[in-house]
Amino acid sequence: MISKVIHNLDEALDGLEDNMTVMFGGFGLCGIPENSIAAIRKKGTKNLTCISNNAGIDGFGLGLLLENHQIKKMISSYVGENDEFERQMLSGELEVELIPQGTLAERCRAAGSGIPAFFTPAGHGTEVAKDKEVRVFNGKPHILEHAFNASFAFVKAWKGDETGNLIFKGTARNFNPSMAMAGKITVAEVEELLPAGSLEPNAIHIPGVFIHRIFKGSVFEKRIEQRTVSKHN
Amino acid sequence: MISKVIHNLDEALDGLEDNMTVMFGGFGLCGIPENSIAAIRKKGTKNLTCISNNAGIDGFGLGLLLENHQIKKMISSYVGENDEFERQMLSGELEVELIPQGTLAERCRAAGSGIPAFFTPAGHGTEVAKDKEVRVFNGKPHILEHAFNASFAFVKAWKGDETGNLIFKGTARNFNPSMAMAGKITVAEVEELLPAGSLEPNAIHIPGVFIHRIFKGSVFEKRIEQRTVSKHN
Amino acid sequence: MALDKNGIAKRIAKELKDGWYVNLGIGIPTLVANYVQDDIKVEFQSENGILGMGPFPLEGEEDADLINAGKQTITSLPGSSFFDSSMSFAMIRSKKIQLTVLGAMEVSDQGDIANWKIPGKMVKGMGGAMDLVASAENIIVAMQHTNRKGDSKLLEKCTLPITGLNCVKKIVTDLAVLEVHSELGFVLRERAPGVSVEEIVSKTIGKLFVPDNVPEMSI
Amino acid sequence: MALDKNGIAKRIAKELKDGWYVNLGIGIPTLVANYVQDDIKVEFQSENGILGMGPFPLEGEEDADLINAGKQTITSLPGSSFFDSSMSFAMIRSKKIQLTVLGAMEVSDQGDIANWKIPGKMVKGMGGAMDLVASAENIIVAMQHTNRKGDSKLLEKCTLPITGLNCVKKIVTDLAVLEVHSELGFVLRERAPGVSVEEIVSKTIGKLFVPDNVPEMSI
Repeated sequence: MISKVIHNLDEALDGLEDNMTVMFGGFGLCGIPENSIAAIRKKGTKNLTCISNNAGIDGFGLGLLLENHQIKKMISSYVGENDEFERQMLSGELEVELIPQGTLAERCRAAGSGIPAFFTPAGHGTEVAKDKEVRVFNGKPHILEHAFNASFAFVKAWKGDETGNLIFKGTARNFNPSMAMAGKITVAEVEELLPAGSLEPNAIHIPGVFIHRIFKGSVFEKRIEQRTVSKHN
Repeated sequence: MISKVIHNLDEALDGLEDNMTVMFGGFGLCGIPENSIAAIRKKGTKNLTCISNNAGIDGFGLGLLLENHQIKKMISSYVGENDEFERQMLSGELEVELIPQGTLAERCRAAGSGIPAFFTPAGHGTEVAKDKEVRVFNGKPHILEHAFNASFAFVKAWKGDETGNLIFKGTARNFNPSMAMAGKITVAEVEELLPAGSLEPNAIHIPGVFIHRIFKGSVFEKRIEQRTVSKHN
Repeated sequence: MALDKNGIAKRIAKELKDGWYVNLGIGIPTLVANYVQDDIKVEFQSENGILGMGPFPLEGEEDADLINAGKQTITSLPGSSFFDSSMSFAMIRSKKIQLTVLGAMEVSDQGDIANWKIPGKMVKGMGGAMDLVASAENIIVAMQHTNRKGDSKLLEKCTLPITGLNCVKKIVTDLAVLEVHSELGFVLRERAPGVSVEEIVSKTIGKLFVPDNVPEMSI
Repeated sequence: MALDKNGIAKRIAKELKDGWYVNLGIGIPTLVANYVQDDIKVEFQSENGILGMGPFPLEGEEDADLINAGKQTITSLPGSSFFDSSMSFAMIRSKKIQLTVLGAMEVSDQGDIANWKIPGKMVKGMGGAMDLVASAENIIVAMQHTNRKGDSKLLEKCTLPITGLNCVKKIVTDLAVLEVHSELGFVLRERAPGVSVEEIVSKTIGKLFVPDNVPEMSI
């Protein structure tokens, strides 16, 4: 019988082609699909349009794809902390579309929910609203935003089971659930991959129906971007 | 300091007035806020517009408010199994608005998400689409649906904590989370009410920010509508 | 001989493919779960909030917090998950459910379906049917070929209020298996054992295309 | 004497009310969490997906899976919850967060705010700021009264690209506390200790209303 569990990364990327639009879960470096990113770098797929809240840092996260010139366009809410990104953007090599973070999340959730478009107040009166339909609800202007359309979504979860059910940990959840719902093909990498029936059905964040391929990541480096600590007394 | 935990049902219903629009979680008799319904019956609030997937049965669930003539209008997706309901509807005492179940859920979720309107394919070409805006996305017609506007939402959860965090059990979850997000005032009744910090933060279905009042229900009768069983071998 | 309800369910079960997620409506569709072939695995979704629905519980093990969309007590299988209504219809509208099986009062030769309301009778509501038919890419209707008065339920145009337009792909009745094609209308694919093409033709009002060869169903 | 960053944060902390949910932006706003009064309880939300955010972890206890919207390692307090980004902005847009504190490059006397983009400089993006200012009913801006060149940041009209229109309710700067009124523009409510009304007037370009009595802040 068909299994969603894959055992090598070639299988995970099967069908991924140049010029595709691809989603990546994560916020900063937290909860990013490290293993899938490494595999895409190795595969060398080019001209990708990447939907991801951030663009990684030099040498890690999506920074790895940027420095390998695999990304044509970034669709993000915030893209600091990356010299190579800045260089490519200023030189015109890299196209960048900036989107309010909540709108970014909701456009993913909409894609995974069969909602083609929705109204949100975010961005009204700003350049984000340019050429968008404006409509007033309850006396307040809103703009019409559309669901994304992504061929692949790569997400990272804490625990997963063979049927694709996912559980996330802490703030590493972030964009992963909405993007998991949104991908035409969704590939989940997990820290722990368990047999069906191992996860408490009430505790599952994303039901397996949304997940097409799942694998246990071999490495989770989990770099910390801003290590802030309190002093011991 | 302010506490969300309330100790008597009068407090739970404080501010509930005649003619208000009120949401009730539950699917059939599964996961309904039994204790709040009993309290509203006792309080006698009249002319309520009730948003609830179903309308209870004779003598239980919203049937208790129907037989006491407290409901002016039902907004539901399915309303069978209730003689008193049928009598009131056919006699014109009770107004009924039927809405596709997914649209009902999404209009609750939209209300709790600050999304005033969205497009859905459900109901296109049917009487549900009457007087609604139609727009084609990806070659397929969709209709524009609006967020609900409810003064109160009454929901039932399995476990809750003092800060209002909620966890639901099995299919008793149903409409409760979306409605919990949607109420201007949301009242949650729970089977177990625990101190803050007792619930696993990753396992919480609805964060306490959406919950205004919470109490431990004194009785959970949990009637079964259709008892279906398999035979022992 | 015309199929009984279980026969219809058995025939539909043959449409299931390994790895599919399936939503079964109330009535005959529910019976389909009893006839899943051994060599495939399908997961049943119930739109009130479960994936991985199992059979009815053993007597005494009923859980009021665990029901299906027909409000029947059920069980959950290993690998199941629970979720809320908005998530449930999110997966339905975003076409993650590979097959939807539901009953109908009428189907048109354009694939329109009417199954929620009879004017003059107490209206109970559409439940999740309108969401399902509006989004599902693969809808099989399970129904009797004719109504109690003997009138065809396969029409040129539905006379009852519509549940959804141009959505039904296949119909399995007590008499036949038919596909819906945009040009040809109903296409007769299989006959119930012992049922003649003539009987099916005589009981079908909508545009019907009869291929040269219409085999008997194997069930 | 003009307030330092901690002084601004302390003054803003006095605005917090018992039971509020509060979102703090990056920079000065983050410092507000250090000055919550003992007799109230507020819960801090970070839009990347936590309610009940606590202080930075002790050295050696950092968790890469637990950060705030500034990507700093944090802790969670009893009663906290984690959720995904769509849920996080659901609560923001549906006005469940009673107070939003954020920095700004410019504020207009109509309550417009610009804080995300300087033409000609590398644009990093608006993050969650546009969603926050579009929905929050109670926005306090924490900023210096003037920029590094000494020019006022309180203007008639923002010159930089807008983050949101008509949304700022209150501004706490190193020099003053001001409210934004639709008719009167900036209304001077409090002066920093030792700062004169004249100095504030001279450093404010937008329409400024000065009531008869402008007390010194008590911090």
